[in-house]
Amino acid sequence: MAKMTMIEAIRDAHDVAMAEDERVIVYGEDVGFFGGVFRVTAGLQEKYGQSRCFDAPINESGIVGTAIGMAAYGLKPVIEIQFADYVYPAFDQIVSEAARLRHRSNGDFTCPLVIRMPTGGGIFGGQTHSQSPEAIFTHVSGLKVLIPSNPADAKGLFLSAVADPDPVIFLEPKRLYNGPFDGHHDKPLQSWKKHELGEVPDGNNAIEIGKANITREGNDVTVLAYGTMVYVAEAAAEETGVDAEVIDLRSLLPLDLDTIKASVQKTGRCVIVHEATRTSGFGAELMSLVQETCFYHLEAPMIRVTGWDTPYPHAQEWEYFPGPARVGEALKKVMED
Amino acid sequence: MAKMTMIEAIRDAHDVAMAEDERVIVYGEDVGFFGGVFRVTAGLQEKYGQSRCFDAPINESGIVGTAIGMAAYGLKPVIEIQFADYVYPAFDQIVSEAARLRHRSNGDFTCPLVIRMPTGGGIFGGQTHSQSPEAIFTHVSGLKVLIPSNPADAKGLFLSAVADPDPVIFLEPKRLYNGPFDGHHDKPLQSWKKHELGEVPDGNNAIEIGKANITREGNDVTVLAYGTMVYVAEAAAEETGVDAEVIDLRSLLPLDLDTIKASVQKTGRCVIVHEATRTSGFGAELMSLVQETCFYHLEAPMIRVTGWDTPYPHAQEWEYFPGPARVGEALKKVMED
Amino acid sequence: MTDTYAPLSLHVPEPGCRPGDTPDFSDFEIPRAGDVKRPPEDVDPDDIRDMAFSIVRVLNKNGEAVGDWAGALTPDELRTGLRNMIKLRTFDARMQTAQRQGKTSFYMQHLGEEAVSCAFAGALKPGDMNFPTYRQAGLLLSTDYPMLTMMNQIYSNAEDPLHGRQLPIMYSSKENGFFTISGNLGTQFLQSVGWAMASAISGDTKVATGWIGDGSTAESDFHAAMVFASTYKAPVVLNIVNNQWAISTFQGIARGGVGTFAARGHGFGIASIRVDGNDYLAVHAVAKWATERARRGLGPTLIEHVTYRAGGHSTSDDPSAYRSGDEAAAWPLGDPIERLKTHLITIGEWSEERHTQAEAEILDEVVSTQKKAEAVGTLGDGKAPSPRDMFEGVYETMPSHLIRQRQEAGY
Amino acid sequence: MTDTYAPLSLHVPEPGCRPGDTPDFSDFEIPRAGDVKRPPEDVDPDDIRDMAFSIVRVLNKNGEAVGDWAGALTPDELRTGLRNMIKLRTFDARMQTAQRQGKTSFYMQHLGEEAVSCAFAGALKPGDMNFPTYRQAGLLLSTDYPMLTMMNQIYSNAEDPLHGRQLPIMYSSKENGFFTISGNLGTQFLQSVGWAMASAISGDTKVATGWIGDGSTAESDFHAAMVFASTYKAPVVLNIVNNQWAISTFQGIARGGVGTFAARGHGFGIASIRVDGNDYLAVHAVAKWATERARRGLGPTLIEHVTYRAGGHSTSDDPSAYRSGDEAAAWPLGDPIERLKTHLITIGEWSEERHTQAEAEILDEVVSTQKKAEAVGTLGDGKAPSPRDMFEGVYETMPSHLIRQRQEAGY
Ligand SMILES: Cc1ncc(C[n+]2csc(CCOP(=O)(O)OP(=O)(O)O)c2C)c(N)n1
Ligand SMILES: Cc1ncc(C[n+]2csc(CCOP(=O)(O)OP(=O)(O)O)c2C)c(N)n1
Ligand SMILES: [Mg+2]
Ligand SMILES: [Mg+2]
Repeated sequence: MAKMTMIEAIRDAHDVAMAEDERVIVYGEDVGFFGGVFRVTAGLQEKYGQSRCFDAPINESGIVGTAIGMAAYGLKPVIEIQFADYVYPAFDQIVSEAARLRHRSNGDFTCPLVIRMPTGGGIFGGQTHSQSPEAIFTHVSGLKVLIPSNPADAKGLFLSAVADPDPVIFLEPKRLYNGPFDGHHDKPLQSWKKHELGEVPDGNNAIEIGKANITREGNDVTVLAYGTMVYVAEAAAEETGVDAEVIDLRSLLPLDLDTIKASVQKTGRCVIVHEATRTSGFGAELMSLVQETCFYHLEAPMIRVTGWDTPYPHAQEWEYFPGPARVGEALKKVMED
Repeated sequence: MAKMTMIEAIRDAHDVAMAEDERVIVYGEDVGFFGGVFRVTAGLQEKYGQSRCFDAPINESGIVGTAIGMAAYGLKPVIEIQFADYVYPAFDQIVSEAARLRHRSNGDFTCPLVIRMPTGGGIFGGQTHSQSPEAIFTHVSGLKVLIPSNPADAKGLFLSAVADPDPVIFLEPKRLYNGPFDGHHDKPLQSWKKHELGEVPDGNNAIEIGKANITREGNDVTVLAYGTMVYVAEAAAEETGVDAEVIDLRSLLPLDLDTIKASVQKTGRCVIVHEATRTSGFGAELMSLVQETCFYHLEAPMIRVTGWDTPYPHAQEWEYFPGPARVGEALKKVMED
Repeated sequence: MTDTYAPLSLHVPEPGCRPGDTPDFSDFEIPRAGDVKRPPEDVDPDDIRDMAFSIVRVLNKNGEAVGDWAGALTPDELRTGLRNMIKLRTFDARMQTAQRQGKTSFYMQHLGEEAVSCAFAGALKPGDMNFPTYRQAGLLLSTDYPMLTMMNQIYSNAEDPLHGRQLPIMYSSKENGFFTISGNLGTQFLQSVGWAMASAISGDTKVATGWIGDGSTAESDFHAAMVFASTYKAPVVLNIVNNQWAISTFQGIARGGVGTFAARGHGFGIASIRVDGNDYLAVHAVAKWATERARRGLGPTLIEHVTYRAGGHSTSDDPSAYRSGDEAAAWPLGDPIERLKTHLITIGEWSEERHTQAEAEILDEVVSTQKKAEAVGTLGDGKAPSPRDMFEGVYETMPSHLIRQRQEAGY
Repeated sequence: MTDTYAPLSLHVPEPGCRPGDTPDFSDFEIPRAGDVKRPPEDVDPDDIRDMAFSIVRVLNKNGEAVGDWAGALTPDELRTGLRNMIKLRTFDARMQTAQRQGKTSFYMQHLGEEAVSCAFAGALKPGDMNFPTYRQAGLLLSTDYPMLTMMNQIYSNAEDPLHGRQLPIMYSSKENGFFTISGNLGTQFLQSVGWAMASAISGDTKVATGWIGDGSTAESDFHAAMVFASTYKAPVVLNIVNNQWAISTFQGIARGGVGTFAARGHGFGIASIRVDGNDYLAVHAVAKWATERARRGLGPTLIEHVTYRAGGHSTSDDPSAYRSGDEAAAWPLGDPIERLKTHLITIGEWSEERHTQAEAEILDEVVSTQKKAEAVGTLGDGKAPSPRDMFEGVYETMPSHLIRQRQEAGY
């Protein structure tokens, strides 16, 4: 066990994966010599050489497209999209190619590929460094979509993603890269360096894909959250005193519906939280699954607390970001309904 | 009034729009001399000249990106993506640019742009000529998303899309291009030519964006559908004898929530139908909105009838496509629950 | 300079000839066979920029092989090439008809372009990987891959190796170096570069080939492929098949200005060559040169195969609506099968009789294989792959939500 | 040819110099000022292919303007240019510091590249439209656009014309021909072509300029822009600002092989030119030439501005982690402000004293403007635009779901 930031944990996970399997190849914009704009891959080029960790030209489709070719060859590419906001140019390669290679060739060619990207807001990054595009990936059959909320999960899920035989979208909540892990993210100009770190197991602590984690037990309402919002939900529960059960989904696709069902059937109430815009966000799928499977247990309408249906703003960041106050109101409301 | 196929109706709508406003510019792959692979734009180049209707290079991002520039200049481009399955290379220009231009420049630059694309399955087009990507566009703030189900609506909605000051995704259900309009689409190799046509008003019959259409009144269950699925839903209602109210949404974003609410509050039951894959499909948003706004009126769990979470298959087309049999079962089930 | 300017207007390129016009290829500069010299494989790409503006040709008007790109193939190899091209053309004709008869949904043929994929196939080694478009089936048919399996795929029948999931002709065979075809243009051109990078990363000696049509060079992944191939000197041969037409649009819509497709390589320092795509010997020689460069770590090559799509784009279109029906006959580079046949006869290694006999044998083989395939099933005759197959293979292990959906579907 | 091959390996380009190394630009070929001739605007792009491999330069080592690209600007115009560049540099320095002081979230400066946008601005006419990246503020600052408004935008304060929606420096001014900046690389390079096509479609005489960085030429929209610009001969000037670095990656990662960025135009038949980006006179002359070509319907021009990013990529990075701190000083094309100053002094139109005075005046102006802006507010000081502004302007008319959300948010 070591104390680490999420960045350090993901870096450590790369190190473990690259040491274990020489087919693991890491690249992306600024990923090689410099070690990535968030320094996730720092030191890897030096340790594993230029042909296993290198800089890529600024072409996201090119990064994903070449990685698909590498995966088809038999390597295990792990690539970084510098910000999730920049994944759209690669969308065709992900949706039309990576996700369907196995199916359309009946397993003749496969695509074991990890596409990492910093996601979410809270760093005053404006509309091009803050988005949460997870929902659109969950609409694409053939992908898996993971999003850790703490350093240990980040490492463990990353290792499972690398071991997975299919393409995995690995979303890294950048607001958590260096903490805080306390749900009070709205201190924009405060240094990231001063927060408590997470305990991370040594070696290969692979965490099974598709298992949610109940981070706070409770009886009155189930809160479904992931990434940064897990801490917001916990803070809201503390502050309102509502006896909320907080589920950190960790894996959006495949989804741990059993854990969700069991919890909602126990509590009878459900609040869903995410940073992404509301309409057709992943909250819609969650709410639908809960209504389909827990209809007779529900005692009040479920509530979504989300980013608004606007581009991610710059100055109004904390009005956009679903903070503890907004989640707290939803908790109170769902209890009153 | 004239009898038309949907193709003819959209062509007629182009003609009306181009005659009325010389800022309307039409282009896309094979759209000019040839008149489009579905012949929607046939005759327009001859009538309006090469600088108002022309062929584009095969680069979807290029088509959308240049159209954004034209719209910013002050023209009203109407562009065709040959199949909705090919829109992904243009996704960045649509999401990051067209959708946000007005907001990020505070109205200094705007983007009145219509992006047309044939959508949906039922023509044995396999995984690259059959997809229904509407959900991902509804997740993008700043876009409008329309999908007509009959020739008159196609014309009327198209004209409103062209008049709209913001970017509109205009989805054309290709299975309806030439009919049939009877919900029995599973006769793959039958000629398209033999089906009844639709009545289409002459001139400018613009239909307001954001208004749903109740195509079948009923008291027992509300069916939310759009495009090809409207006919499937009607056929299923006829065949099962369930007294279903079928709502043709026509506009997914903005959505006519009032009509939906009124209907579900009347029937207490709801079935949602679409061709797209289920997870994070637009059905999830619809189901969520209904549960948020009609919770206390619901008498049974809502049901989604959708394409499966697989790539769109070739040989198994009719097992994938949500036909009247599957929708009928859902109607019966929701009545029993 | 003046301060008053005339109003601008949009320039929209037009092909030389539309339906009703008389085809005129007199602007099309064709060097004589043998004129373009063969540089050593380790040539500096900068020193052969002129090759992107000329055309490598081996077979002259009289059917002789001339110049220093000639001489690489034995008569036996040439006869095999000829047979492969005839086979491809025969196969195409039968399958095109089968589609018209409603036995499948869709077909795309190679008419006039058979040399490109058939001649290239001979330059590859086992383990190399092609990333073809839908119009390079010669890369597969020239190997030992069973024609019957190709037909089963086209019919989406119970023995279709892809279980009915893919459109007809979207074959896949890892073993035969044929990457699963995508319906999305350009995507695989780029993937070929990644595969080649992987070969280099792994210290392998295999090479990849990427394929793209003239119209599809406009796609962005063409550019991405050039950027990555040049940056990492990937062992890849990037092939543009310039058959003059996309669907209804001629190559000028994709090409613009006065450049050539091959010249796209110059901004990247990539060795770039144009070749007579209807000249089996020239295509083979250039393919050999380029694969050799790749395999020796000398970097990527961009090849523009100059050819002509003599048939429709696919079974879904009728070319007479957008181009002159006489254009194919007027195409100055002739027919690849005729040209190789003439060459073999000229060098005394073939005859009209042997040719007629070969055609008959091949037709027999294709027809009898077709019968076998149709006995297994054709699209829509009920003997299709199971709907269950649609749910399989989305992931290696089926996740629970898909199992639930499969059960809901009743399979 | 041999049948045994050595294992392949991946080639990863490396810059000449990393932290700790001594910069060495001796490989960088720089023609003498005046050497590259000025062709007429209606030259056939094919006839000037060599210009993509050379560099247009006007100012020589002694500060004299030489060759046939010289002579376009009056001393007054040159002094205005000098003042604009000083203003931009001063503005940058103050805003960079303001960001360090926590008054805003982010900043990007132009250090070393001021000539590119400032000199280009002078070649444009009212109504022309620039599609800049984040590093061409000289196109705006050289117009009558108020510096105060730019600062208000940077501070996202209550008078920010963009209402706090955009990151700092993502200005927009239709009136001043400055298209709303995007954080997504390359997208706008392409949009400029569409704007230019619209001008041509409308029979207008306005031209567009597109801008992209060396690193961003790798993006696919670069290619799309070239394809559309060449196909329709759009009245656009496409500018690549090659400042040698992307973020931590040098231009070799984007460029590959031995090509130049300008040579990317050759495959499209686009007129392509390289220019000394630190030479105000050369940039202006080439800009004039290219905009004139566009305005006269002679088609697009691709310009590679060869310059050097002397500062960090943005306030988010520290260049000493990936390149030598001495590189900027070793950069052989010098500093644009110094060079123009020397030229003006050489021709007797400027002096050290006037320069010092100008610097002081400009600093005063910038500082007093900054005070005004800060009086309105800085980021996070509470005097921000209303949260209501976040909901406005997503559409022209707010749809009901957004009204509901705005109400839910309490604004
Ligand atoms: C991304 C994408 N856009 C559009 C299409 C539709 N389409 C299929 S083939 C084709 C023309 C391709 O022409 P070319 O590249 O010259 O290849 P050829 O058919 O001549 O071999 C088009 C536009 C597609 N398949 N994928
Ligand atoms: C689509 C996209 N990918 C990545 C980025 C992140 N990014 C911002 S600037 C930059 C480097 C750009 O370098 P260059 O084009 O040379 O421009 P310069 O900063 O040197 O002016 C990168 C990678 C982005 N903004 N957009
Ligand atoms: Mg073609
Ligand atoms: Mg740069």
